[in-house]
Amino acid sequence: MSILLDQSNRVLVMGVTGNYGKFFVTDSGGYGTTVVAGVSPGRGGGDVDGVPVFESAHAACNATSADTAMVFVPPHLVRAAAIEAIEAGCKLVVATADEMPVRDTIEIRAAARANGARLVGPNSPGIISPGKAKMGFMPSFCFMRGPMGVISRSGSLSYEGSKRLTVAGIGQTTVIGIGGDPIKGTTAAEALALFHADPETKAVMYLGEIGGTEEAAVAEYAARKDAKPVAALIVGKTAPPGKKMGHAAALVGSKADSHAAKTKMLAKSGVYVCKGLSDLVPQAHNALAAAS
Amino acid sequence: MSILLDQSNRVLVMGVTGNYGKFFVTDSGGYGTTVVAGVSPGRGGGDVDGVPVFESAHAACNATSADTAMVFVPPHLVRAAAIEAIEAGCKLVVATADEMPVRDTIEIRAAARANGARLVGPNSPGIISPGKAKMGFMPSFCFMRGPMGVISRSGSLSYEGSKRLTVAGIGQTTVIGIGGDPIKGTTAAEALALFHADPETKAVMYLGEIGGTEEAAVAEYAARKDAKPVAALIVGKTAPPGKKMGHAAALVGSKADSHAAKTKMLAKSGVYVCKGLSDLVPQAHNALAAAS
Amino acid sequence: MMILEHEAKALLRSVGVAVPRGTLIKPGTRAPRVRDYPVALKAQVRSGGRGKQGGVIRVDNAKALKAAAKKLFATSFGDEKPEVLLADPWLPFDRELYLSVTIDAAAEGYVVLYSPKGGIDIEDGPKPARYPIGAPWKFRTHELRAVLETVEKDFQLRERVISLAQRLVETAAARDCHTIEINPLVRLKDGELMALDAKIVYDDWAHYRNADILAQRDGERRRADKLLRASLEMGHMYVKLDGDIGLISGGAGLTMGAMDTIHQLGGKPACFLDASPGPTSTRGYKPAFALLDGDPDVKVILVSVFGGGTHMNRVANAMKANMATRKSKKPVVFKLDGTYVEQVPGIFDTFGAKNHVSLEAAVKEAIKLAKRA
Amino acid sequence: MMILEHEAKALLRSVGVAVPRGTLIKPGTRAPRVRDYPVALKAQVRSGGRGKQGGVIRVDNAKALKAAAKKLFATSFGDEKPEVLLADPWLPFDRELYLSVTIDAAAEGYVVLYSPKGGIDIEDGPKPARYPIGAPWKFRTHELRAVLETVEKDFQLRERVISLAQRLVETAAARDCHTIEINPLVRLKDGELMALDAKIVYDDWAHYRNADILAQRDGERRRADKLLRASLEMGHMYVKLDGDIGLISGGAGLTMGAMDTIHQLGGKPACFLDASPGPTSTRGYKPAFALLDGDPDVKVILVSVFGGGTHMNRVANAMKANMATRKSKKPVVFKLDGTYVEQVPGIFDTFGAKNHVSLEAAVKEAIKLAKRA
Repeated sequence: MSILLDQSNRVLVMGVTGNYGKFFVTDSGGYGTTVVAGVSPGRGGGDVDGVPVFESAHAACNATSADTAMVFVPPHLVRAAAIEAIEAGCKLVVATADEMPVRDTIEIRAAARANGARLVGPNSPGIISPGKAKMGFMPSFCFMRGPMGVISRSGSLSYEGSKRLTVAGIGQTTVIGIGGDPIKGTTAAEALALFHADPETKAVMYLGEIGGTEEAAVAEYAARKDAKPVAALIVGKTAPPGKKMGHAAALVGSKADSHAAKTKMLAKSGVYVCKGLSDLVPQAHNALAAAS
Repeated sequence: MSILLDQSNRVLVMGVTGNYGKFFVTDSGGYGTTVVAGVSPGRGGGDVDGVPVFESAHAACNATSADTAMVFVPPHLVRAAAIEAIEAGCKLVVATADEMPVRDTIEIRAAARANGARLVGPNSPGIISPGKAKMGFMPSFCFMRGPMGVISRSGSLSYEGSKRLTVAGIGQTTVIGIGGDPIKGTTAAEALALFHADPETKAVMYLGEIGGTEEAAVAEYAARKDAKPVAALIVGKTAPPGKKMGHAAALVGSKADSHAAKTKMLAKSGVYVCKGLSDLVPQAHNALAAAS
Repeated sequence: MMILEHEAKALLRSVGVAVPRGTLIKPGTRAPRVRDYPVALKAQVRSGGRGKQGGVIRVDNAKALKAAAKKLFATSFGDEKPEVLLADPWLPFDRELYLSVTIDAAAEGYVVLYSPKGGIDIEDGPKPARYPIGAPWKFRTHELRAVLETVEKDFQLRERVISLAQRLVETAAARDCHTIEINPLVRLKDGELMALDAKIVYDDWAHYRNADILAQRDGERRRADKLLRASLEMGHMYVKLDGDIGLISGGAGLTMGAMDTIHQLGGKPACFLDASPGPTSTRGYKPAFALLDGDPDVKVILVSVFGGGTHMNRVANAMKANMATRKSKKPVVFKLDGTYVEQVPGIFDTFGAKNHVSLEAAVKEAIKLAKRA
Repeated sequence: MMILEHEAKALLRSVGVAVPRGTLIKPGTRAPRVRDYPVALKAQVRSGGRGKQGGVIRVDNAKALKAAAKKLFATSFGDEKPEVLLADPWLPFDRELYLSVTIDAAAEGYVVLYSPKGGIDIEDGPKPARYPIGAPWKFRTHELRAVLETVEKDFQLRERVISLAQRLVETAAARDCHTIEINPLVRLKDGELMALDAKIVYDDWAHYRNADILAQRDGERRRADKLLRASLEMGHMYVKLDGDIGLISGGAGLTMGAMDTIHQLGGKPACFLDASPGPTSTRGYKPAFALLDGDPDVKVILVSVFGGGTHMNRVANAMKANMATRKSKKPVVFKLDGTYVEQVPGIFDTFGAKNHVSLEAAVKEAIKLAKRA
């Protein structure tokens, strides 16, 4: 099994006629993702690589029973497209866009909550269940099917981390990019709960950063008696305090946000903390060993 | 019968320890209104004229089964108090305050809709079911029980109009002040629907003004085949266009807002239109005569 | 309250809406900083219908600008002379649209209005398309898109209008505006939308959470003369009319009812004056008397109050105190009714005043006195 | 981005929050318009901990003001010298509180934080009370009241705090602020609350709907030197560090991962430079190279990119074009991986570059080259 995504998701692409939308249809379709529809207001009636284009998410969902949406529109339009997909009935919406105002994400989350839907992202690589389906632009060769759930706050780091696991023979149930923004459609805590419930996931690799409070949730989960083993890499050891490191959430504001505080807290909760990228595979092995 | 209010409403007074709140407890309690509780944060535990004071609407409703709220707090706090009462379970909330930002009223209406509650007001005299109960400061001697429903956009005009009816021997089922603001908790259309459903109400007197779109709803109702007879007085014949006459909604913006357009539209729909205050009683008689 | 076009445009610019880069011209400015001609020279007034009254002049050079400015500063629009002019660049566009956000009782909140043909004749054209929203956070681009689908065929333009409408709704809510109207909204040659004109009506009562509104209210008072200012500062609402019976009343509805009754019985009201928002004390009514006593057009004062929460014993005592210190000899007619009205005759007796029982009787008396004056 | 205290106070004043009537003092001002002493003279800087670093001086007369201003203008706070000072009246107050609104993942949106004891030691005290709101329209005064019931015993003060908190939440949403922090919020002798200090962090990405944010971003770029400005205008994110290995990377996480790897293997990163927001073209990377080539502290450049939507053939071609026109002789080490990485070696061969397969190998090479330089 996997979490959130497999071949059974019927995917609708919001903004399907843009460059990203078109590439996604071809790339993820080739990977196995079931892409059933696209939306592009004013351009309904056509198709993109065989996928029919509709005027609205409502029309698309009615015609194709789409239940999952991938959003590829400019940052200032993501809120509109995501909420449209949610209110048309999509239960999972993935938004990879960065440069989104955080208030927009808050509004999407509120709409998702009101409609029993889930947002993944924004400012995230998306989500991939290796060998089944992907929602995003991850380089497919970095991933393979296996027992480890991966949660990442950063896109490129999730590629780097997953490739290291794959090369070492450790496959993944699902790799979920929760994104680098301070408000997330799906938090680390929520992703952990999903992996916890997934029987195929034996252990979890968490790729985190300085700043924010996600890591506290990881420690909290790891401290549970019934927790699956968790390994974690926290980047930003060499980042100076008080400076924003790209991600809006990657800023050491208070002492609890620092690399030292986070790794200490995680280790204390029984997390296999990686000393750096080079230590990722050994700690993943440790976590998996603890699972058996 | 009557609409919305009688002795069975269990009334909670928000802001009960202020001057208005205290006067209301005594005055309306003396009239017959069932006042069961008051709220004044920081002053819970005491009482006002025998009515217990609570820290919150939630506590008050739990303890007294209050289902109706009268709001007497300064204009900038009305939104908070009204929404608190609605979310504590009150199904009818009356707010008489003027000087309220219209966005606040919009938010109260949204909360009322989400909770199946009704707001009356703001900027309204409130509501009185003569001989039963009153929510507001209406001078009781102006009203008496009888067959006419009264809807008014203005407070003092509702007193003047009702007193004329009472002196002429025409009693009222309920007199509802819908208020002079552009966004109303209860619109004329909604008040008409309530009177339409009330078997004791034989005819309706509508006291309107220039500006706004309420009168269109009155005409629409009157044009129905099953409508009860409606009489109406529209004030503001001598008001110049483009000037706000006190009420934020009393401004002739487009041609449809003018006195001439409104009276013409009402007369065309079969409304007994009063030529002025002096013509109020004759038209009320006409409406009642048509009802039998 | 309505703000001036250039103020409305500044607000729109602050929320990322494209507006022309105009130049403000004050009276007496010798060399306005206008570099590129032609410009649209626009009288900054609050009254509507400015365009049809010649309040916008196309100007092609500095000399013509001077002449046009002189002319506009000398023109009255309604009862208003412009205090400032706006010189906007004259921009070529290929479409004129209408877009506004306002509040609407039936919508239970905000509503978006759009017409694919904007301009000064908007009132005479077909009704704009209407998207009712309610609470501002209920705005949905896909709902507006569905409303506009048959109204605006150009889908690229439509998408721009939808984004702009969302911005306007958020701005109306955030800045407590009753109305934000852009007419015309134009499409420039490059496809971008721009607000060539803008009308914003603020919510007066949000002054405590919006310093702009407070400043506008203060400006309104500053522009008023001394007597009116005192009344406005008491919270009174006043509109001057062209008659001779000065009316001090309470409540907008009854005030208009009294005005209409004066008219019907053959008199002419001198004003709308709703004194109910002020304190029902000597202090509260004093500026109202001063204002009407100081107005040479007013021949008689009619006090018509019907109070619920306003107690008539207090009002009667306030009248007594005011009459005692008042210097004007203009006659005053009273019609008080409402809570504790039974105490009024006793109080009135102490200073020889009479309280009329019916509005009609009071109005007839006032008309008689006005004719006699 | 954080704005300066006086800018934050101006924003708060515009939404009706009481702030001191302060005076801005620019360098070289001979006679600041300060009338009443004492005043608190405050360095306007973005770095935290200003109070503990002597950035606020009580001044009792004009002469002392001059001396204190000179001193503050000459002081560095973090890496920042004040460009302007704020002289606020020194106000007597009887309580110091802490109130902020910020965004919080667990709250799914906004959260209100309150502490009955504010001031510069807030971080060391007990954690503030926390009211999670989520979407701004879900704020409820009665919910905040319940949170504060046991925290703030003075109920009159509590009610004022609740009203203020609501204003701050509405403002944070309306103006796209990540954080509005008032510390200290003080109670004056008359019971009124006033923001003696204020910190506002804007949401950078809302620049298209908030002209203030756009202006702040432009100011940030204006303050940067020419080389950095070009990189910022490309959308790059840059933080200078004290090492010698210049890092051009993509994605915040991997950039930090590379920085940490450099450190772990014995080197020192010269910067955080995330070039992923810019275009993956020659144009996109050019300013990044120019910036690091122009920095004398940088001895070697490490390009580490792992792309998904960013295609490696395009990046490799961009590197080729940049290397061809580049004048600097600083060595460059490459580690590209991701979509279409299989095309990289072919492209790199054409200009004699090598693509490292592992980050560790690339970092070791960079450290070696840095030591040699």
